[in-house]
Amino acid sequence: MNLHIRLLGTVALSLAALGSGGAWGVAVGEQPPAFALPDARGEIVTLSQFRGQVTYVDFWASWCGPCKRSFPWMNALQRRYGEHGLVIVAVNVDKKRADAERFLQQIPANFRVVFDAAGVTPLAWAVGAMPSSYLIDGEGKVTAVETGFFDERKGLVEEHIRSLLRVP
Amino acid sequence: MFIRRSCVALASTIAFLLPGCAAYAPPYPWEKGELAQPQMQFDADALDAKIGQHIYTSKEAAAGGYGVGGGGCGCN
Amino acid sequence: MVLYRFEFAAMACANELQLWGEDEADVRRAAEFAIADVRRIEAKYSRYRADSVTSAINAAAGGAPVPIDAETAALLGYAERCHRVSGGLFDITSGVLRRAWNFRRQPPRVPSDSELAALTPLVDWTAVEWNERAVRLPRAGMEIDFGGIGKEYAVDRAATCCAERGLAHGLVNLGGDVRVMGPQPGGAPWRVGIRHPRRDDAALASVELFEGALATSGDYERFFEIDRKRYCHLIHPRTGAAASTWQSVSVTAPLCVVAGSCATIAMLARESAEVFLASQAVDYLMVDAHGACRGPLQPAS
Amino acid sequence: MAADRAPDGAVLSATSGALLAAALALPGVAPGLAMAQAAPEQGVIALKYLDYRDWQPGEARMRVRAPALYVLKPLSDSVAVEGSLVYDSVSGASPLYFNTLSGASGIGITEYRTAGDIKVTKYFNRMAIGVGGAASSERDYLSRAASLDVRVFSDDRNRTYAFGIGGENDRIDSVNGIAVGQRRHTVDVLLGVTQVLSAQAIIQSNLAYSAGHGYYSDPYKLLDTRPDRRRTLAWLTRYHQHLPGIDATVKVSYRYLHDSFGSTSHTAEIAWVQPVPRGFTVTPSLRYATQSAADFYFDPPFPAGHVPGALYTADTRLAAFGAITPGLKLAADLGGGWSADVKLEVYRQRSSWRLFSDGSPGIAPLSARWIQAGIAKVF
Repeated sequence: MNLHIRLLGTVALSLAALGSGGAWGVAVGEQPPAFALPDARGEIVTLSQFRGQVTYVDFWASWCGPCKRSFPWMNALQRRYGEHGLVIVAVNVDKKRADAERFLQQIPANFRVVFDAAGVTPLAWAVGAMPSSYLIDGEGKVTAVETGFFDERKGLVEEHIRSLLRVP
Repeated sequence: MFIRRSCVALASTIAFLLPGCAAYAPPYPWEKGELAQPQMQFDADALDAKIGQHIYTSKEAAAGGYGVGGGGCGCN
Repeated sequence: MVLYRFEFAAMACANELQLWGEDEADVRRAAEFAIADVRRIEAKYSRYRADSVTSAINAAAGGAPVPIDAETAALLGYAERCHRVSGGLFDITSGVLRRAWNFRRQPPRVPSDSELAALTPLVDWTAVEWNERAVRLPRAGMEIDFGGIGKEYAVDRAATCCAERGLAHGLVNLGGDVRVMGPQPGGAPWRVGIRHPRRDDAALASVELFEGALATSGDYERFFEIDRKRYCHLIHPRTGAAASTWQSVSVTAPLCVVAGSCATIAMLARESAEVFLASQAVDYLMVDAHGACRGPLQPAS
Repeated sequence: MAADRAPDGAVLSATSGALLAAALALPGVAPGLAMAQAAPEQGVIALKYLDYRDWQPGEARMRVRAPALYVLKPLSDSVAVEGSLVYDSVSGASPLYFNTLSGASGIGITEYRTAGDIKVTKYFNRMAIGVGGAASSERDYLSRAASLDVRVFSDDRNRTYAFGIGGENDRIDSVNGIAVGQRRHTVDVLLGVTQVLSAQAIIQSNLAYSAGHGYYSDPYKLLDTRPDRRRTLAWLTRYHQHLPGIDATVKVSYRYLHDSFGSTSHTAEIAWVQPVPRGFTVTPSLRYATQSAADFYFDPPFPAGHVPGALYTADTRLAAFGAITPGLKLAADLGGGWSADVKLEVYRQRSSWRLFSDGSPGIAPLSARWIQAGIAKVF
């Protein structure tokens, strides 16, 4: 029995080492903490309003290098799978809103962007790296956690989204 | 011999420097915006650092501590 | 870009790599690495080899713990997950039932209840003691094998091996377990045929893969028939009964090891198969006992 | 017995994609598991022009003009290459006092130096390995160096350990024929740690040891005779503190250095980086250095009773003095990835500015000023 408890810890640890859900962060299978954050026009966007939809939550900042590469890809995801019901919510964690706005001028987003300058949401989600992304299924459970942004993993994540959306 | 003398000097200097350090509170990943600014990097302007080190090598006895393997010059 | 094909035998299967590349030497090097890794996994985990890790663990059943490396621990960890999400249907200790279900015996016969009852105490993954450094099968006669995940794991490793050497367009096929790395150059998908479960020269359907894997589990791999009833090699770990609800289950998933284990579990899960597959967020094509197809991967005309 | 016997009561988990998450823990099934996280995302190309002059009372001595080029280019997600090239042209003389008047250091001669270095760094998940080479060539001096450095990052990326080893091979062929085919070999070892202390503070401490043997004397200086071994221990600590209220950054550093020539130095620097409106940044800086003289340094006049061949130098670089450098740098963000900067520094060396003890009495105060102007593009 003892042995078994330890082994589950091992699985969790090896997952953390691989960047697929942290040992202390929101993990696959869990329901992530709720949030209610303003978008650029000040309207409140909540995670719960997308219940029933496949949702991709991305934490980003203007100063984060890989985030610059992830935006064009998320734009492409939105174009390809938006009509199939995919929702992308990008949570900005810049302390200064102006920094985020300058980033968005350079690399406009065609998906929802919300702002959390206080960093409450990444703290609640225990975000492990910048950027970090969470793929959430229609039941509100996390099905994948991506820490960092790697070209080599784009295909895998897209395939995962496709399978959740049942897009052949 | 000279190493031992150096170590004594080092130890006394450590004691002198430590109180200057800020409180230790490592940031979360999403709090590293200020650390990402170029002025917070060591040697963000590589040429500036190289030029400065080269000039001081030609003026003073001391050189080194910033890295390994720079090309030398006949200036010392 | 040119498409290079490499055929090779390993794991008692005919296998192939199809790799698009600019430079033949680069492609060949990547293929050699991938094939060497497949052979490494075969040598390490084959239960037919006396010097394999699997054989060492099985030989020590009832005795002392056997030290294992990180890779073996990771595979046991995955097997543990499969056991848990399948409610015990996926059990890497169930191989001992093959002692009763002998598919080579002539004439074939269905094992008796008492034969199976003698073996079922040896089938119990939850009794296996293990951690990240060692494993111990508590009862003499117990066995584990990595069927259902080992070959699929090799497929994923081979694909990763090629991808990490810069080959962005390729396909790995180990005995029908397939993983593709990206679409073909120009963006066209790879077309992968699914074997007809009753006609070994015909395709039942074709699946277009841009990325990810396809694995199939079927009752046609090893079986015998008595009175026109088919008994296949997929054995329920607790009842000792051969799976008979589905002729075959094909699954697409991002990783081959997921597709393979989902297909195996679905074959054993009888009517719960569709619920299970949906819960794993994978797509599938199942052929029921009457030859009718089900699932989101409908056969293309 | 029938195939479908008793109900098995299997309970299937309802966690979506649980197997995929578990499978991703298997080693090597998906790429990107050992990928870089710290590799540079963008390339940089920078050009600088240095104009340097130094003088002693009443005499303009030396002028250096040096264009320099620096390029950093990421080759892939995990590999970056960087290199620099500098071309110095030096006109004028070396220190008047202690020169022989022939040779390369003679008045009115222009000398050239070309130096370049290149370094390739491969980033892994938790570490980076860099391999570099450097060369510098003058009429009378050729230097070649190679280096290997390894950085190991902590899981949270708040701490970095650095290990470096470098080797340098120099060849000296003085124009006056005093040194012909002389060589010098040096090995450098560096251990360092960089620690993020808070969201606004970072500290780095490096310990560097260098051991060299070969020709250390100055062939252009009369009777200059130095040991043929030199070992140096340097301890450098740098600290950067961001001040969010005014968006400024304070950078301080201190370096202790001791070498087997018998010279000990302390160098302290402070810089204040202040962004101001319209994309400008103003950085005033101040550097102070103090050093003790080498064991074999003798103030002029030439010591009586000197045995020919005994260790001796009158090189002011090895004298005891203090030096102060105030500086001012102005940088501008020009938009579109372009930036420009100009920096002025004024250097004054006085024996009376030595800290802890007296300076060498016989050296004339040396002054220098340099201006560097640069432009850079991020791509």
